[in-house]
Parts: sequence; C-alpha cells; structure tokens
Amino acid sequence: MESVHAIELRHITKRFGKVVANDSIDLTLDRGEILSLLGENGSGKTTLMNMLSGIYFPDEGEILVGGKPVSIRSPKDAFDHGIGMIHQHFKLVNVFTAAENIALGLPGSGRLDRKAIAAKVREISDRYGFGIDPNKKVYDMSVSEKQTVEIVKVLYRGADILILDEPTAVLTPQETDRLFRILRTMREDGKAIVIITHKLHEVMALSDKVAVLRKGKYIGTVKTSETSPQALTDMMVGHSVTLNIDRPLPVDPTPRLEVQGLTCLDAEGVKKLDGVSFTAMGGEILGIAGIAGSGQRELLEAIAGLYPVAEGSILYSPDGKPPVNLVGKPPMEIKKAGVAMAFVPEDRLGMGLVGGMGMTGNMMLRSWRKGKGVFVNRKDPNALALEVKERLEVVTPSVEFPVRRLSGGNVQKVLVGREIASSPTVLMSAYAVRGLDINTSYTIYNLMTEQKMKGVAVIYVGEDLDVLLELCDRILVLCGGQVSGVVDARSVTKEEVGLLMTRVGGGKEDAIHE
Amino acid sequence: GGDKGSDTPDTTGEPTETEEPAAKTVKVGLICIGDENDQGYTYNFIRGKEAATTALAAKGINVEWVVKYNIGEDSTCEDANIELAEEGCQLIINNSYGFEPFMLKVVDDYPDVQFIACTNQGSWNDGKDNTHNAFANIYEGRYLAGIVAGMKMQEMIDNGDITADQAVIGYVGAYSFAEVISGFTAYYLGAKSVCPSATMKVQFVGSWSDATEEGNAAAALADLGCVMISQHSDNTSPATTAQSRGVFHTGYNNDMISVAPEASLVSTRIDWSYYFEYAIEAVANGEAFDQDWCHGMDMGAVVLTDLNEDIAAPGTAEKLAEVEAALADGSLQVFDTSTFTIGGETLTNAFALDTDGDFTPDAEEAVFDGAFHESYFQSAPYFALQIDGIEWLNSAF
Amino acid sequence: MNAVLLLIYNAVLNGTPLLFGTVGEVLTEKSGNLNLGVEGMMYMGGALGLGGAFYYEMLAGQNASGLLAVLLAILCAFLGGAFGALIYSFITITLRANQNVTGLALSIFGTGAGQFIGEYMRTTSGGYVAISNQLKAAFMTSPLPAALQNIPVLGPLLFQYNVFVYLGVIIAVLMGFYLRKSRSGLYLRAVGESPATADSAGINVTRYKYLATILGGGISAIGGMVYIMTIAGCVWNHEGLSGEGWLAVALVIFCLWRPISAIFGSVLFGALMILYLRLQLPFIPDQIYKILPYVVTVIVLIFTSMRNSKDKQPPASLGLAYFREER
Amino acid sequence: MNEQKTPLIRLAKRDSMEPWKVWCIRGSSFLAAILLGGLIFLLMGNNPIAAYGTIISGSLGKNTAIRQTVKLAIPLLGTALAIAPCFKMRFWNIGAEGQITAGALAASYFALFWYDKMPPLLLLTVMCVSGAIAGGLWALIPAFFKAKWNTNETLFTLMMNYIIIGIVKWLQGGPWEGRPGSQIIPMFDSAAVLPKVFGVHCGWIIVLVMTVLMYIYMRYSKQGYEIAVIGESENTARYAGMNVGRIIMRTMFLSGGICGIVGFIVASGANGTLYDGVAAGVGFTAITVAWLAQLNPFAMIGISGLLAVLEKGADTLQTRMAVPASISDIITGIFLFCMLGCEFFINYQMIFRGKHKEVA
Ligand SMILES: Nc1ncnc2c1ncn2[C@@H]1O[C@H](COP(=O)(O)OP(=O)(O)OP(=O)(O)O)[C@@H](O)[C@H]1O
Ligand SMILES: Nc1ncnc2c1ncn2[C@@H]1O[C@H](COP(=O)(O)OP(=O)(O)OP(=O)(O)O)[C@@H](O)[C@H]1O
Ligand SMILES: [Mg+2]
Ligand SMILES: [Mg+2]
Repeated sequence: MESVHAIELRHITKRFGKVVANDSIDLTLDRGEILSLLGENGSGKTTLMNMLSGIYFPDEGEILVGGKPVSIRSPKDAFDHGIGMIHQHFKLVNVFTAAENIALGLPGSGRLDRKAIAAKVREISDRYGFGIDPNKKVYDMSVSEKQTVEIVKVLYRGADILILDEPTAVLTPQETDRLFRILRTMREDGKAIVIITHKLHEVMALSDKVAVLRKGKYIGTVKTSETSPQALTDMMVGHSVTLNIDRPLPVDPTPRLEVQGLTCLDAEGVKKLDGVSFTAMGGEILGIAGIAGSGQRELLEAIAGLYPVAEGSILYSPDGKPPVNLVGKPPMEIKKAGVAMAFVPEDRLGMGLVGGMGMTGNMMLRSWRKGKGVFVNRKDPNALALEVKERLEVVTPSVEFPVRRLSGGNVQKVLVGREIASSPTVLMSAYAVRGLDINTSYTIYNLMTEQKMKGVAVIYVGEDLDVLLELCDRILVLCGGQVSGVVDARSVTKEEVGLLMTRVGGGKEDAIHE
Repeated sequence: GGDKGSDTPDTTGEPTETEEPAAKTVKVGLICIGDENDQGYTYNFIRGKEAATTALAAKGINVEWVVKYNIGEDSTCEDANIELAEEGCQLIINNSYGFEPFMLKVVDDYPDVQFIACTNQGSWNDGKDNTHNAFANIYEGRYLAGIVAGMKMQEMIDNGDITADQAVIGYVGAYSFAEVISGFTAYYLGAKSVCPSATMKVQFVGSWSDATEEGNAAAALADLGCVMISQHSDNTSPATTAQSRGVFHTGYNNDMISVAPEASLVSTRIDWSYYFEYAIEAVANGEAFDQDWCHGMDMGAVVLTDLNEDIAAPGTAEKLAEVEAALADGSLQVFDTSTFTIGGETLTNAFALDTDGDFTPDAEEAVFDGAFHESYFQSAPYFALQIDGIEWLNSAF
Repeated sequence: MNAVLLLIYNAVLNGTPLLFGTVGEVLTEKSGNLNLGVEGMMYMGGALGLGGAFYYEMLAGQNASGLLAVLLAILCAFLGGAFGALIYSFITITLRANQNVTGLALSIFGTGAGQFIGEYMRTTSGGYVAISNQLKAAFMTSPLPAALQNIPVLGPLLFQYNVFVYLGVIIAVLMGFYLRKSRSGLYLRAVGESPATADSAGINVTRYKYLATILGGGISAIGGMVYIMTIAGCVWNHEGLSGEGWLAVALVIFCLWRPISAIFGSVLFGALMILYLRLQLPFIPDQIYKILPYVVTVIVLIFTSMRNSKDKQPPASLGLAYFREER
Repeated sequence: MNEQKTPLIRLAKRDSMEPWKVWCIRGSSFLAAILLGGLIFLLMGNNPIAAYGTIISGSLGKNTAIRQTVKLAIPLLGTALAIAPCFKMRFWNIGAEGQITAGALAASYFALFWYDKMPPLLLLTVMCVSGAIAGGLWALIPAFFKAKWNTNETLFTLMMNYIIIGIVKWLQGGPWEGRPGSQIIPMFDSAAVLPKVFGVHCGWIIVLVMTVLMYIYMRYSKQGYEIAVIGESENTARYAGMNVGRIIMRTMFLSGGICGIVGFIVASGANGTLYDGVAAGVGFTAITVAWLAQLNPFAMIGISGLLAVLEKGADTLQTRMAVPASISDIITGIFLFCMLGCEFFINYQMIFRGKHKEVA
C-alpha cells in the first residue's frame, strides 16, 4: 500500500483552443517537501498549478488531495482543501490597503474590523520578518512589497499546500533569502510546497525534488540531491545544451552616450535620479546593477525620452557627427537617432507590447511610421515576426495570435527579438531575461554580445549579479538614484558590487577602480 | 357605419355590411405629433376623428382613416405626407404647427389631394389651392375658464382667505408664442371680469410637453404666492402640483379633475370633430372648403369640460351660461379694448396679418368696433401683446 | 419661507428621484458593471410602482391603507428594475457581452416596457391613471409629526419632505457604510476593482455582480416610482420621466462613486434644474440658463480630473467582462 | 473523478470558429429574437406573422418605403462610422448626438445667411466643411481634457450633447427664429438643400463612400494603427513614440467631423432646416450599430439597415395594426439583447458534465 500523497495529479490535460498546455500529466507532491517545477517558457507550469488553485478546470484527468479525488471548481474549493497559490501576476486590488487585500475572501461577520486584521497582519509579518505596513495602499507599494503582501495573504489563510509561481522574479537577493527561510520553516511544519522558478541556483538551493515539464508534457521528477543544473537544463530542453557566456573583449570602444548630472523627479517631486553621470561606449556592454527601484527604470526611460528630466544632459554621438543632446527630444526623434530600448517592465504587457495584437502587429510598433504615405507597411513586419519566431523559438500558434495569450516568457521573447532587430546603435535592456527560462536567457545573452560585437553600445540592467559579472564589460552601480560606483566587470567581485548596491550616496572616488 | 373602438383607430369606417349604393367613402390621412397616450394634444385629435366618423356615417359617408403617430417636426413629416398621398388619401390632416413647412414641400406633387395644417397659417400666402389651415377660438374657452378661476378667487377674497391683492394667477406657458399669449390674456381677462383685483404671473417653460418642467414651474409659481394655476402645456403635473401646494387649477386639453380633484376646477379644449366633419364632407361631395377655418363655441369647436362643482364658487355654472350666451350673440367681446390697457394706454391699433413673410404682422387692422378681433382675419391666433396686470417672469422663450 | 429656503426645499424634492437612481447605479458600478440602462429601469419602476398602488386601491377601495400602498409601490418598482437589471446581468455577466451597448439596449427596452405598462393601464382604466387623494397624501406629504414640521426654518428645511426623501437618505447612508465598513462591502469593491483578485481570494464574483446589479437596478427603479408619485403627482404622464436616468448616470461620476456624496449631488442637481425658474437672470436667455446643470457637471469633472487622486477613480474593472480563464 | 462534483457546465474560450458556424449562431439568435418578439405580439393580441409581414412591407414593400428606410439608415451608418475609431481607441464617445447637432448648426448658419452669396455647389461644400469642422471642434473639447488631464470622457461627451442642444434651442427660439414664439427656424433656400439621387438625398452616396474610406483608414493607414495601439495600451503607444494626447484629439476631431457631416446631411438633405431634435437619438443607436458590427464598417451597413427596417416597420405597424410605439421599443430591445448575447456562443465553448473522456 502506497503512502498518501498531499497532492496527486493523474493524467491531467488542459487545452486552450488548439494549444495543448498540459498533456496527460502525472505528478505527486508530499508533505514536508518542496518541489520545484521546472520547464521552458510556455511548457505549462502555470497552467498546471492554476488547476490546483481553481482558476482553470482540467479537461481530463483527476486530482487527489490527501488521497481523495476532489473537484476544484473555484479558488474557494482550493482554499477549502488547504491549497493556496501566489500567482505569477499579482492578484491585488490597487486601491486597497495591504490589510484589506489580505482580508479578501475570508469568512467572517458583517462588520469589517480593520484594526483586528491589521494587528494580525503585523503579527505575521513580525514573526517572519517581513516589513509591511497594513495600512499602506497597494498603489504606493514597490514590486517587492506587493509580492510580500501576496505571501502574507496565503500565510494568513494558513494554507498547508502552498504554490508559488515565480515568486523570486521580482525580489532582491536579500528578500529571496528571507522567503526561502520562511519556506524552509514551513516545510518543517509539514507543509507541501511547489515553487516555480527559472533560476536554477534557487532550485538547487531550496527544493527537495524537481519535476520537469516540456512542451506541455511531463518529463520526470528527480531528487535535487541527485541532479545538477546542467542535467536539469538538458531535461528541460530535451537535448544537451551548453550554457556559458562568451565574452570577447570590446572592439574599438568609442563613447556613444554621455550622461551628465542627470536628475529626475517623479510626479510627487521625489528625486528618482540624482546627478547621475556615466559614459556608454559603442562595442561594449555596460551593466547596471542595483537593488530594485534604485532608479534603473527611470534612467533608461529618461534616455529614451519617456521620463521628464529635471537637470543634466544626455549627449549622444552618432557616427561621424557632432554630439546631440537628447534631453527634451521626443521619443520618436531619439529612436530615429538610433537609441533603442528593450524595456521589460514589471507589467509585461503594459509597455512595449500590444497585448491584443499578434506578433506582426507588435513588430510594427517599431516600423509603423516608416515610409512615405498614409498607409502602413505590413509585409516587412510580418517577415520579421516570422524570423523572430523562428530564431527565438517563440511558442505561438501563428504570428497573428494575440501575444497576450502567450506564456510570460514568450511574450518577452517577442519584445526582445523586436528590439534587437531594429539595429540600434544604443541598445538598452532592463530585466531582459526576467521570467525567461534558462535556455532562452542564454540565447538573449548571446544576442547582446552579438550586438556588442557589431559596435552597438549595450546597456544591460540586470538582477542576477553572476550574469552581470559574466556578461558585461563594465558595471555601473546605482543606489537610491545615485551612482555609487562604476567598476570593471572582469576584475570586480560579487561582494564588492553587493556592497556598492547598498551604500547610499556611496563614495564615488574610491569605488572607481577601472 | 363602422365601429369606433379606441383600440382600432385606423380601420374605423370600413364597411361591415353592404350599404346603399349612395354611400361614399373618403380616405383621410391624419399625421400626429404624438399618439392618444399623450392624453392631451393628439388625444384631442383622435377624439375628434372618432366623433366625426360617427357623425359622417349618419350622413352616409364612410371615412377610411390612415393615421400616422409620433411623427417628428422634421423630414419624417414630409415622408408621412408622401406616403399618405401615395396610398390614395384624398385629404391629409397635419396636426402640429411645425408640420406645415414639411407638408408644403409635398403639396405641389399631389394637386388633387387636400392638405390641412392645423394651427398654422401658411395657406394665407403660399398661393396654393390645396392647402388649408384650421384652428378654433380657444381663447373663448380660456376666457370662460378664467371666469371660473376669477369667481373662485373672488370667493376666497370674500371669505377672507386671501386679501384682494393676493388674487394672483400663475400661468405655465410653453413659449411666448401668439397662441399662448392670446390664450392667457383671454384667461386673465375672464378672471378679471369677475375678480377685478386679479393679477397674473406667467412662467414660460420652453417646451410644449415636459412634465418635470411644467411641475417645477407650477411649484415655483405657487411659491411666489399664486393661488390659482393654469397652463398651456400638455401634462397634468401643473394640476397635481397645484393640489399638493394647496392652490387651485384650471386645465387644458383634457379634464383633469380625476388627477387633482381638490384643485382642478375646470378645463377647456378644442373639439376637432366639427371641422373634420365639415372638411371631409366637402371632399366627399367634391366641393371646395375654406382654406382658413376658425370657429369657436358657436359651433361647439371649443368646449369647457365638466365643472368641478365640489370646489367651484357657488353660482359659477350660472355665470358661465350667461357669458356663453353673451359670447354667442356677440354682445361680449373677449378682447374688448375697454377692459385692458397696455402700458397704461388703451389699445387702438394692431396688425393681424403678415403679408410679406417676415413673420411680423403688417396688414389688416385687428382693432375695430372697440375690440381686438382675434382669429378674425386668419385662424392662427395673432394676439401677441403684453397687457397690464400680466407679469412675464421670463420672456426668452 | 424665503426664496433660498424654498429653493432648497424644492431642490431636495426634485433631487430625490435622482438620488435613488444614483445610489442604485453606484452599487451596480461598484461591482464593475456599468449599466447605462438606468433610464429604462426607472421607466419600468415608475410604471410598475404607480401600477402597484393603483391596482391595490382598485381592489381595496375605500379601505386602502396609505402605508401598504407605499410599500407596494416600492416593491413593484423594485421588482421592475430588478427584472431589467437581471436581463442586463445575464447578458453581461453570464454571456459577457459589452456593457455599454447592453445598457443602451436596456434603456430602449425599459422605456418601451414602462411606456407600454403606462399605456396599458390607461386604456384599461379608460382615462388618467391616478390614485385618490387619500393615498396621495401617503406619498406626497411628510410622515413626521406636525410639531417637528412647524419649527421655523428647520421645519421646512428638514422635516416637511415626503417619506421618500428620508428613505433615500437612509439608503444612501447605509450603502455608504456598507461599502466602507462592512466585510461584504469590501468584497464587493474588490470585485469591481479586480475580479481576478477577488476570484482568486475565493469570492464568488458572479454572485456579487448579479446581486449588486439586480439590487442596484431595483433601487434605481424606485427612483422612477418616486418621480411619478411625487413630482408627477401620482399620475402617469406620457414620456414624463425623460432624462432622469441619464442624469443619474452622470451624477454617479459626479459624486465619485460615493453614496453619501450622492445625497448632496442630487440636491445640487435638483437645484440647478429649477434655478432658472426661481432666480431669473435678465442677461442669460433661459434656454442657455437651462443647460447650467450640464455645464456645472463638466466644470466639476474637469476640476476633479485636474486634481487627479488615486482614490477618486472609477472601479478599475468598470465596464469589463470577467472570465476566469482569460489572461 | 467524482462526477457529482464536476461543474454542470464549464466554459472555455474558443480560438476560432468556422465562418458558417458563426453565421449559424448569429442566424439562430436572430430567429430567437423573432420568436421572442412574436411572443410579445401574441401576448398583445396581434398576429405575429401579420406583424412581421407589416414590418417588412412597411419598410421595404414600396419604393417610397424603401426610400424612407434608406433615409433613416443614412445618419445611423454615418454616425456608426464616426464612432468606430473612438471606440477602437477605447474612447467612449457617447457625444455623437451633440457633434451631429453642432455640425448641423454650422451648416445651417451658411444655409440661412449665405445662400444668396455664393453658387449652390460652393454653398453646399462650405456647409459640409463647416459642419465637419464644427462637429470636430465640439468633439475636440472633451478630447482635449481627456488628453491633458484624463477627464472622464463618457460623462463629458454626454453633457456636451445637452449643452449644444440647449444652444440650438436658444437659436430656434431666439436669433434664428421665424415667426416670433414659434420656435421654428425657417426652411433653407433650395440652393442649400442636397440634391436627390434615386429619390433619396445624396447623403447616401456620401456615407457609402465614407464607409469604404473608413474601412481603409482603420485597416491600412498609419493613423489607424496608432488608434489600435492606443486602444490597447496608452503606455505602449507612448513607448512607440506616439503622441497619445495628439492622437486622441486628432481621432476625436475626425470622429466629431464625420458626425458633423452627418449633421449637415440631415439638416440639408433630409430636413431642410435646423431644430433641436436634428440628431434624434441617432448618436445612441449608432453606438449599438458600431458595436454589433464589431467596428467593421461594412458590417455597419447591414446593421444600420436592419435597425432602420425595424424603425420604419414599427411606424407602419402602429398605423396599420394599432400596435403602440412602445411595443416597437420593446421589440428593438429584444433584438439587441439577442444579438449581443449570441456573441457569447461564438467566443466561448460550453463543456457539459460527463462530456469529456476519461483517460484510463
Ligand atoms: N488562458 C489562456 N488562454 C489561452 N492560452 C493559454 C492560456 N493560458 C496558457 N495558455 C497557453 O498555454 C501554454 C502554457 O502556458 P503557461 O502559462 O502554463 O506556461 P508556463 O510554463 O507558465 O510559462 P512561463 O514560464 O513563460 O510562465 C502557452 O502556450 C500559453 O500560450
Ligand atoms: N462613501 C463612499 N462610498 C464608496 N466608497 C467609499 C466611500 N468612502 C470611501 N470609500 C472607499 O472606501 C475605502 C475606505 O474608505 P476610508 O477612506 O473611509 O477608509 P478608512 O479611512 O480606512 O476608514 P475609517 O473611516 O474607518 O477611518 C476607500 O478606499 C474609498 O475608496
Ligand atoms: Mg508561467
Ligand atoms: Mg411682415
């Protein structure tokens, strides 16, 4: 007689139209265990977990919770079975406070006792060391604060089967560590935990078992202790791959973009960038490191002409022409000059892509204005879409399929693919691999390097210090909107960069040791 | 003969049994701005239509009606006229003032069809043979209603309920249009003839039919101290408002006692059946008929609805009978120039007709024999003067 | 009473139907449903509410009780509006059709149905559809003791209104409390802000949307009945209600989705509608004067948008259909 | 699996559907509407077959009837075309009513005061252009505030309707009035009236041409693409270098301009004068036309035709069968409900309990 699993999935199949997102998947999860769910973008991880949390209902197959077949028709059913899920996309009401969001859906009496809820939220966040203010409105929160609220929401409900869909994608290393500590505590409590992440080192560090999906099919489960990142990658992709970043020396670096004393204020008048100065060279990759929200986003947006500049100058030197100041120029002119931005914002589809259009329509976002006359050219974007689809292996039924309905990673591929294709002289990317599977991430790193070798000035904002150190030529570290250092990526250590990241207004003089 | 049930207004007059060969059938079109559900303006035409049908049946004339409801004062009216003419109507009646310009676009194409524009005046100078206008001397009915109101106010003065200078009438008018002005002036003169201290305030609401506006205007008038409300507009809200404010009311178009039994004294309305009968009979016999027709109480074209005996001042019915007789024999003129002044002066001259089409009367002297002769030269009212004792609260409409 | 007092008094009376219409629509919109069919629901409510009192009196005759007539009128009006809102809910919530267009269709349907009922009552009763004076008093006069009503200034300002004024204020205050202080009110707002969030928190989105929309429709429809039974004097007037529903929709935005503000908003609108009758300005033509409520709305709209505040926005998912599997 | 607990009906979104099935569904919803409407007729004591027969013969039975139906469809189609780009941009312009009125007002000004000062063709051109500009400007006001401060456009455009209609009422009873107090503006001189082609004023040619142009504009033009992007996400549009505020204003100017042309057509072609009801609810009905046509200009021809048939038919129904006007509103409502509801069966698939096969 086999032991009773916390969760057992049998032959689960889910289709979306013609897409088979999950194809007869079997999976088990036990108490006191952390399972990593691994797979390339669009391999069906989120879909599978959504069937546990009651968002989707399986087309075929059955779900057993605690050995009993159950039918999970709604999130409420899932809660009743003790299943709680933290979704890839935030499920928070913006105009509510943290406490109100946490109180949502809980049974209780007519009157809403805000004080009691706030007290309990404080208690939980104190216990686990979260710093959240129950009365803060979600719209005032940073991404990681929102993520924290999501976690507290599940903890508050006391779920004993916990599913986390890419929870670390937006957290700082410190926050990630704290989360992992909590998850380990919960494992001790006998909870069953599923975590989806693309970061293999996290998989190795945290989980007990790893289950791998590929193109909607279940490939297998291995014990973490008995596997390696390389082996997992091979399982995910289906054939052997090599994962290393090739970093040739910069060829003939010429100053391309010179930023001086850049200061930007947000709508409330708070300084988001404070006297930022640096030079980006053609033919090299300049990394930008910093804790999330240190001004990376504003910096790139300011260069692209999307964020108002209070002070300072941004000098761009085109080939063989005198430098021009980009400050005050509309985005269109900046783009025409050759500054391209692959910006992957926190909300993937909110900027950079049009969710309701297909890949072709999204490729046109770059080229729609090209050519004389009043009509748009659809032919070239269509060809480009097909090319990007092929090159980056975008999983989509057709290039006319709305990108909103692609999986998160595939959405990102479309964006990055398009930006690179616009053959810029300055290519800026922020969080370009957020949510991308490992294989695709490396494809993108290689694309960046390829651009660099073409003489493009690449600015790469990243979260993963290991990657920054491996990919970039120089790294600019931002802290609280100020430059706390510019370092040579080949010689600096992770610890040194980490230190600069937290040194507010940190001494510029001693940090610059190029 | 035919039935005249109110729910089958369109097929009345269809012969149900074989009649004598002498029976004639006339096909008549009627174009209405509303339908009978308005219980006011159009309803009056429907009532007239039914009564005329019955009366004509007795004379051996079958009338086949084709009625178009809810037609706007726009090109749909033109279309309706074309459609009715194409369907073979020999006579087409347009029931709203604003229909005439659209009707006139069509009349040349159907010279054998007679077109009537009620309440308007185009046939005067359009130079066409097949256009007609008609109206009734509603000012006579208003005058009588004014007498009912005046007697009530005088009774209140006599009882000490109000002082003499509190005998203020509030009048809800649609627009400052001759038809309205003529009406409330007649009404005021009627009231003043039995309650000499009466004065009147007129509030124009800028709509022929808007229950909210009419009710609000009546409330504002009551708040200004008016003890009697009357109206030239389509809804019952002035009556009900009068009742809820504890003042009295006289109505228009329909008997309103059922909706405001404590306030509504009497109403006056036009009875179109006499004109319809006259015009249709002429068409049936292939005769010409007046291009501009106007009659009043003499023919029963203007009627006073039942008096609310419960609240009317004693002796009102008798007084009404007396005045009606005087009006009939011509010994009483409603717009007797000795009964009113304008800016302190007696009215000595006023024009009646607009002959050059600039919309201001410029010909035919309306004042003679000591009275202003309303609807004498043309059916559409043309008394548009502001007399003393009547205050226009607003005049921009 | 002086002119200002009279203006306020009449503004309150005039604004009360709007208050019901608005408060009902606030509830509906808080659930994320933009129901533009208020006009239609108010028509149905007006006709059915009058019908309820009218036929009750026909049956009960002399013994008809005013209180019962009022209750019946409220019930019938509510049911009429709830029925319209049910159609709307089925089409937009279950069948997920576009809310704007469904609302417009409902206003066509509802005005038709309301008019038809009014006409039907008229033809079958052979004249005006009106109730007797004795019953009218229950609808049109103040239910409060004379002692209160006779207090100078305060009497007319506060205590001389008909029962629906007080009922409307009570409903608005209760709804304000419900939305802000109660658990279920919080859940309802969550449904309107982000149905996906509410759903994943285990809130039954469909049920909340249906209930709020139907309840809201019913409350709006009571406004139609209040209009007929107070302003129109308990008589069915053809096309008498025209425009009230649209004003109510405007007022919802004007009061920034807050029931309590709707009380003041409806009085303001009530005042603006009658201002030209009570405060003659020689230099403005009346037709221009009459557009004042709309001009004021536009100005307020512009000013509130200039002081853009995150708390003064429409419910974030207003107008959008929700399907759980949509991403 | 525990069959008892499986939901009775589940929904899934469909990718696509064969066109014939789509039309089958639309056809059956139409049939359902006809049946429901028939039921209403039956309840009211009318013969449904006769009633529908009357609607058809009344609207399409004779040349005069067809002409009138076409005349009703012209402003509906024109306005639906005008609304389409706004709706595509997710700008909820419910102010078409006012924009039509503004256009009619400007056109009327030239018709009334300039008719003898220029040749007829020039006069009509000036009227058309001024109508377009006035409608466009009237639409530009809410668009400006939307672009600048994100002012709610639904309410703003609705209010603008009442305001311009109030202004026309004032003109009607004031400066432009004919007979004092009559509230009627005199008829235009014949030079200011659109000529007729096949018995209907040539507005129908104008709107048909506009249909083709609008189709091309939305589908193939750069501006059409900009509109589509903004409708999806303003941030993305900004990112792509579009000047969102300007595009919003430009699109609203275009939309209002087309409404203004419709106003000109109605005032000059149909009525030959101006009055406050010149838009006659068209602005609202056209929203349903645009939406039911899913913003496809060619589909709008059919939908506006259908609604015009219903309207004209209902008119005949009241004349011939004494069916009150309110019934036709009820029937129109039912048709709209059915046609709106049926899209559900096209976009979603219902899976019934027990229908899915178990894999052993
Ligand atoms: N609601 C939906 N409608 C249509 N297609 C969907 C939907 N949800 C998922 N899919 C499709 O199902 C497939 C699996 O998607 P899923 O989101 O589960 O992938 P994933 O493994 O979570 O990917 P990622 O790592 O990028 O998040 C994708 O091809 C996606 O396009
Ligand atoms: N009258 C209202 N109607 C609807 N929603 C409201 C109303 N007033 C406030 N809200 C909403 O309810 C939420 C809470 O309101 P409020 O600002 O009163 O919270 P609070 O300050 O926490 O409450 P408290 O009154 O207990 O201090 C806000 O997000 C606001 O959008
Ligand atoms: Mg995923
Ligand atoms: Mg003259």
